[in-house]
Amino acid sequence: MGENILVVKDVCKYFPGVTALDNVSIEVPRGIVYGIVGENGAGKSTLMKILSGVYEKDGGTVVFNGETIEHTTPIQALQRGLSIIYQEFNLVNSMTVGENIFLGRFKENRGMRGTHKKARELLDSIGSTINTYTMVGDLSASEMQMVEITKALSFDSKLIIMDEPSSSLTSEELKRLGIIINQLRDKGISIIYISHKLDEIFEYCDIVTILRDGRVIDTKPVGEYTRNEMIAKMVGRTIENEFPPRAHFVAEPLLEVRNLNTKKLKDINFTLHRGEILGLVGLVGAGRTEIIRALYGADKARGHKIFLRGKPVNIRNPKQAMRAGMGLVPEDRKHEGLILPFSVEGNITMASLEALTKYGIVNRAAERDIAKRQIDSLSIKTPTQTTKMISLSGGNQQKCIVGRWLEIEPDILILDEPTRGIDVGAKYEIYLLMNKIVESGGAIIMISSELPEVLNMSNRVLTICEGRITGEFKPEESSAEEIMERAIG
Amino acid sequence: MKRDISARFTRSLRNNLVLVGIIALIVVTAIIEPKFISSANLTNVMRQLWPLPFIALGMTFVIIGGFIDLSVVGMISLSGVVAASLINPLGQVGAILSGILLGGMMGYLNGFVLTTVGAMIQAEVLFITFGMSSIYTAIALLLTNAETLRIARSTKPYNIFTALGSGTVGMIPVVLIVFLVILVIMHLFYKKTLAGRSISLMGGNKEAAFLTGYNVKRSMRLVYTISGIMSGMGAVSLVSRVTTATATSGIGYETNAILCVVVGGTSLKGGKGSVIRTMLGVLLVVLLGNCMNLLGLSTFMQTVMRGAVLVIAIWLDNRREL
Amino acid sequence: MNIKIASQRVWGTISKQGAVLAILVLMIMMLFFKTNFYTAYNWLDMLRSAAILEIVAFGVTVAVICGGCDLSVGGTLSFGGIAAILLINIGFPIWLAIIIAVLGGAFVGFINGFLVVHQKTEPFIITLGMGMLLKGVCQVLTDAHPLPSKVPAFMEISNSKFFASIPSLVVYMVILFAAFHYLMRYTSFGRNCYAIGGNYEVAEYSGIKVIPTKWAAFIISGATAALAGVLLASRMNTGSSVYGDNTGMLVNCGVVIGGTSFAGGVGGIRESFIGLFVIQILINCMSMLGLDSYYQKLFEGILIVTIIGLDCFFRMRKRESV
Amino acid sequence: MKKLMVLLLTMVLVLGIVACTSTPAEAPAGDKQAPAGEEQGGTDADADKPADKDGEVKVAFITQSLSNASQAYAWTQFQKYADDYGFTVTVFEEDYDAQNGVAAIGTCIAQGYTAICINPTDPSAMIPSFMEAQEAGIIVGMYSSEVPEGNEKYRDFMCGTDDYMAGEVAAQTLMEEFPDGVKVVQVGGQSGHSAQIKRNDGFVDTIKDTNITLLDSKDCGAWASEDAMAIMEDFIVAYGDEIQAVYCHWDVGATGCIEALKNAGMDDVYVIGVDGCSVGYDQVIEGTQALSIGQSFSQMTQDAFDNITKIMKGEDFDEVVWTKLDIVTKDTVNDFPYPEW
Repeated sequence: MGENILVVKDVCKYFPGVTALDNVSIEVPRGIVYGIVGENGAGKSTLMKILSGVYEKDGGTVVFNGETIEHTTPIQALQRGLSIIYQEFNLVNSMTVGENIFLGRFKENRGMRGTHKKARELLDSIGSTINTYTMVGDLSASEMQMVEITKALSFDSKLIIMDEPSSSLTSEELKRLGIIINQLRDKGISIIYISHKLDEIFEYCDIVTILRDGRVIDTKPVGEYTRNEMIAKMVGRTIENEFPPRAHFVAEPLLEVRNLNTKKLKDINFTLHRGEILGLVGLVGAGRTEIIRALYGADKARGHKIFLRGKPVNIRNPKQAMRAGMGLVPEDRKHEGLILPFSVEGNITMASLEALTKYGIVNRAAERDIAKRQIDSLSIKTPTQTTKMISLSGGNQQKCIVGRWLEIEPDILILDEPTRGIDVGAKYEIYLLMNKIVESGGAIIMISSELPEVLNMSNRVLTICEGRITGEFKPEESSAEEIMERAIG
Repeated sequence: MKRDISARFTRSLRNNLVLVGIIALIVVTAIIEPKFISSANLTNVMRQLWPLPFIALGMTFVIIGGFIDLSVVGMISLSGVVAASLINPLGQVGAILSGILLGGMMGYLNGFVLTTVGAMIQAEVLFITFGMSSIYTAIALLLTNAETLRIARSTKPYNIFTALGSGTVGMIPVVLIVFLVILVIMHLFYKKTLAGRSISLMGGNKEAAFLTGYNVKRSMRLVYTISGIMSGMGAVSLVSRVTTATATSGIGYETNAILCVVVGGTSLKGGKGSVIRTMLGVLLVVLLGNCMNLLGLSTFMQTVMRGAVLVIAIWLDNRREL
Repeated sequence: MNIKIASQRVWGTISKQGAVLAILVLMIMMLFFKTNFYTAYNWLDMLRSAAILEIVAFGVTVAVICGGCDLSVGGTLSFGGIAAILLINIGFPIWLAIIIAVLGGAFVGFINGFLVVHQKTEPFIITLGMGMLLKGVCQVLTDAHPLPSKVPAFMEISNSKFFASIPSLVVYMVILFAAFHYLMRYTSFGRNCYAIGGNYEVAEYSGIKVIPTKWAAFIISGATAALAGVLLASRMNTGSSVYGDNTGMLVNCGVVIGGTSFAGGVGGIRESFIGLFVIQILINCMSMLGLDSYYQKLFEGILIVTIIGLDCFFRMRKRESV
Repeated sequence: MKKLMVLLLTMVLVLGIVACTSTPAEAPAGDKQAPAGEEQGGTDADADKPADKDGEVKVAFITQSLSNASQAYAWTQFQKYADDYGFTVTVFEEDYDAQNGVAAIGTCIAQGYTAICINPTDPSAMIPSFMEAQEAGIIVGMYSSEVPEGNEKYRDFMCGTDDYMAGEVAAQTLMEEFPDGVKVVQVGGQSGHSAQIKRNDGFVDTIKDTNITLLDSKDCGAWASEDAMAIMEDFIVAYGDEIQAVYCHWDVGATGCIEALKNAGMDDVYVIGVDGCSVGYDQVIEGTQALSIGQSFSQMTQDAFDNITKIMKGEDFDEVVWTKLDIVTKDTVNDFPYPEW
């Protein structure tokens, strides 16, 4: 037992309708870099949140440094020596580096001067030259990461978990991170390294676990894996009847986007055909949502041209986009899609009120029919039409939003993470819906972090990496690994 | 089955707490002070009610839209002063209309400033409308040099003006009839028209409304224009009742209006709310004031009571689940 | 702290803050007018009349940095003064009366804290309501009459002069400025406040006792406002419910003008001092030039709308720049 | 970018201030003291007029608020008589908040004023500032208001009508009018204001153990006729026809009472108001108001200026000057000049 810093046995975690973790067991020895690989939604961050005390586990045991831990709060985990570096750093931008490192523990260092002195020592110990008095807000991404690592060291952590550490680093900064990881390993500190980027996994990690759909697929020393084997295990889900047969209604080009450029996006050009499902694949933060928000007029992008059925069309805001026949199911359901205190009916008929108004008066009766029709056709499980949206399940809420757009029969429907946090049953219904839309002559742009979903539903796939389109594939003809390769870049 | 009835009863009770409050208040005060339900006192209450309902009506729309409007103080003063001083040049009907029109223009200016500056959260809106209010009050002070304008001094006839304020048709004050007409119009506007619905959608979730094609900035300007028009009408009704207009006549109406709206049951979070319930709030607040007057409590005790009721109402409103 | 960082930060604050620029320009303007603006007496008098608002601003800044705000300080200010004088007039020793008055202010802060922090209510309107309630309480306590203090020694506190020329109020202000600056910059309580305002979740996860700290911030805000009220009452030798009238709004606006934003975690005592001083220097310039108070109210409104408007405008531009 | 915008803002602000000070002040309430360059009023040539060190006698008139019509009229009198005495006069307003009065005195000291005539919202709050003004050698005169007893040494002189006397006169005329007793209600001015307290005490002390019964008395929140009207309406509800007479502390308030009485259809009520302003005169002429007790502000201003000139010349002067009251009734209304305020 001595040589394992962390033993996780049969840990489970259930969210309404979704099994996030299903009997996960891992053992992390001391002083090694332990890689965890898996797609979005495979359960990686849920596991980390349980270890750090943000979530409660629903079953199984966690033994850290020989001590079984029942339930813990973030600060207790830190004090025990287990610290986490999240993808978007947990730092206070308006405070100095020294203060961030010793946040909440100023008394121990007898005031600010002691704090900054200690911070200086720790920063020197990992060879960083950052001044402890600079504001964290003014630091670069890699400097912020240094601060997070130093913060972990300030708790003399025995285990540091890094969630997607390389997502915002340049290759040169990545090398420096590698050096530091090796230094930590030599000091006997073990590191859990979570990442998509396989070449980092191969370079730094000693043992690697592959997670998929909340289950551990395989745990082996990194040497015994081949790259393709790892990707296959990450991606290769046996596709029983999880997806309906792909729809084949691709017809003439409908929408064309020419040289879309913003701070984040670099000359995006693509066309969308009538009856086609176009999938956008890429890592988190690659710029997929930015593309559709610029297209839809939600963000103020300039200088790009949009052609609808060949004719140039001017889309400056969502209203013009809707006039041009577009609809958007946003990524963040709670903040951008739903009005939780409102009734199911109110949420469904939101987009089609304008069509129902004559001389400025909204036709209430027609509104009720619309809501009823959508609830029946999408089989939304809700006690009455006027129950509040907040009391519905995730799947039903999503169906309401999709129903909101189906009502105005858009030519182009943009779906941003349509099935995130939804149970498998509801997912299947949404897939059927998508096919029905495409069948009746509409077109769909779909963004999803679940590779199998995109590959099985789309007629064509574009891979996006760091704001650029890096590849175009036909899912039938190319393998998941090929596409994944381009998406990772 | 029994548990279900009691659940529905408590829920309906909680929803129209205001109605219960009003009835309880009337019963209790009638017992203690029989003069309370005498016709003289009721007409007195009817008369002292104004211009609060107008301002509360305007404020309801602003709060349903998810914002707040502290500039009513300045708008009431300036519209009232302008209306009173324009009786001579424009005649009384022209004066009344110009007062209301000026209110609307000031409301639109508020909306315009807030949208161009891109004020979204409660803090920004609160302070900018407070700033606009002191600007309008200052202009009113400059125009009248802080003197009291009396309608009686104007040469042109002003009978319609005063009739609007204190005239009565049978037992019912004229201004009440005018107000009820406006109340019905605004209620229908809110419930039935697209513009009305877009205000409540904006209040519910600004980003969702924007993404479903609603022009949030236009709704914001509309809401503040309504508040301006209502302040104009309130100012005219106040001036016609008191036959004088001063540059400080609007003081205190903004907190009272918010009190009526929140006590009525419209949530400060925006989205849900109703104009009718605010009127019940107005009735409760005024009856509370009147009953305390008759019980001999000093006017200052009323301010304490109003402050306490406002704080408790906001606290309960915040705890009420969505 | 090495020189490069220090100079960088000083220049950062100046450039970020319109307030400092506003002061410089006003001072340059006054060069052209033959007024006694640049006399020692005028500057000391300006500092003294700014002292009360500055002390209140110190307390409010603590609450704003924690991500809240406190519009009830106007009511607490007059309440503190009245409470002190009431106690002194019935024979309490002066120091005991002052302590009890400050504890009264702390209790008001405690209630504010309970409503805003523990019950998680939106702080703006509820502290506005609390301010109204306190004004009512003050009016009831003094029956809206000014309450003269019967003990002449009480007047000495604020009207005495140190080293024959520096008014005592200015000295108290400087002492409190130093104390609050130290509290917010060098003590763990202060840094925790910045952390809570900057990023509530991170503060909570790092083991900072979030609820008690933010609650304490409101208690400090209430206590400081009451202390300022006592000093004001001593300066005026009377307590009156009129003194705190639009103090709440003015101080909170001044704090924002200084650069402490409502998002929390930004700004500080220094910034708020400058913010309040802008308002004071504006008032002083205008009264020096013989402008009557209507113009002062007009320019106060314009100042608030433009500076807070600019603040929102730049935040919107940052939000929408793609 | 932000710095540029802020610079722009402050320039606009500065231009705004400069613009309104240099424009020739055409504001109706008479001109304000223009900045130094533009001399105001008569030339300063005649030697005997005592002048301040830079040849200018600056007198400040500090009042509760010019929205109170009597104060606005007093200010016009200050300007009218300023030339005869060679004074330059400025007005400062308190807006019913003593803090502004203190700030005004501070500015006067800073600007080196010769004398201050003050009608404060709250005299006891001014005492510390009076001390400071006297230290700076400024003449402090109370105008139609008095400091609390025992503090007389903090002001040089006091001239004004005795509000207490106004209350007495109101009570006496009631006794003459209704020899066999009358029921009266009192609508007080802004509660806590020195004029309100004295006009109430004068009235109540005089009618004690006489056949005049005071049904009820209530004060207003401010000198606004709207408040007086609301109180009168409550009195009518409470007492109805028992009310035979109304004693209102100021004519503009009497307008509110008359309005309330008219709405209630009670028109034979004996209404008394104080101030003797144009509103009071109109209502006496219309007959809706029986008596208006006038204070003559022009006389009061001349008394004040006389005292200031005597003090500057070092002659002895009487500390307290009572200005006589005008009793304006239906038959004596044309003995008095029609007031301009």
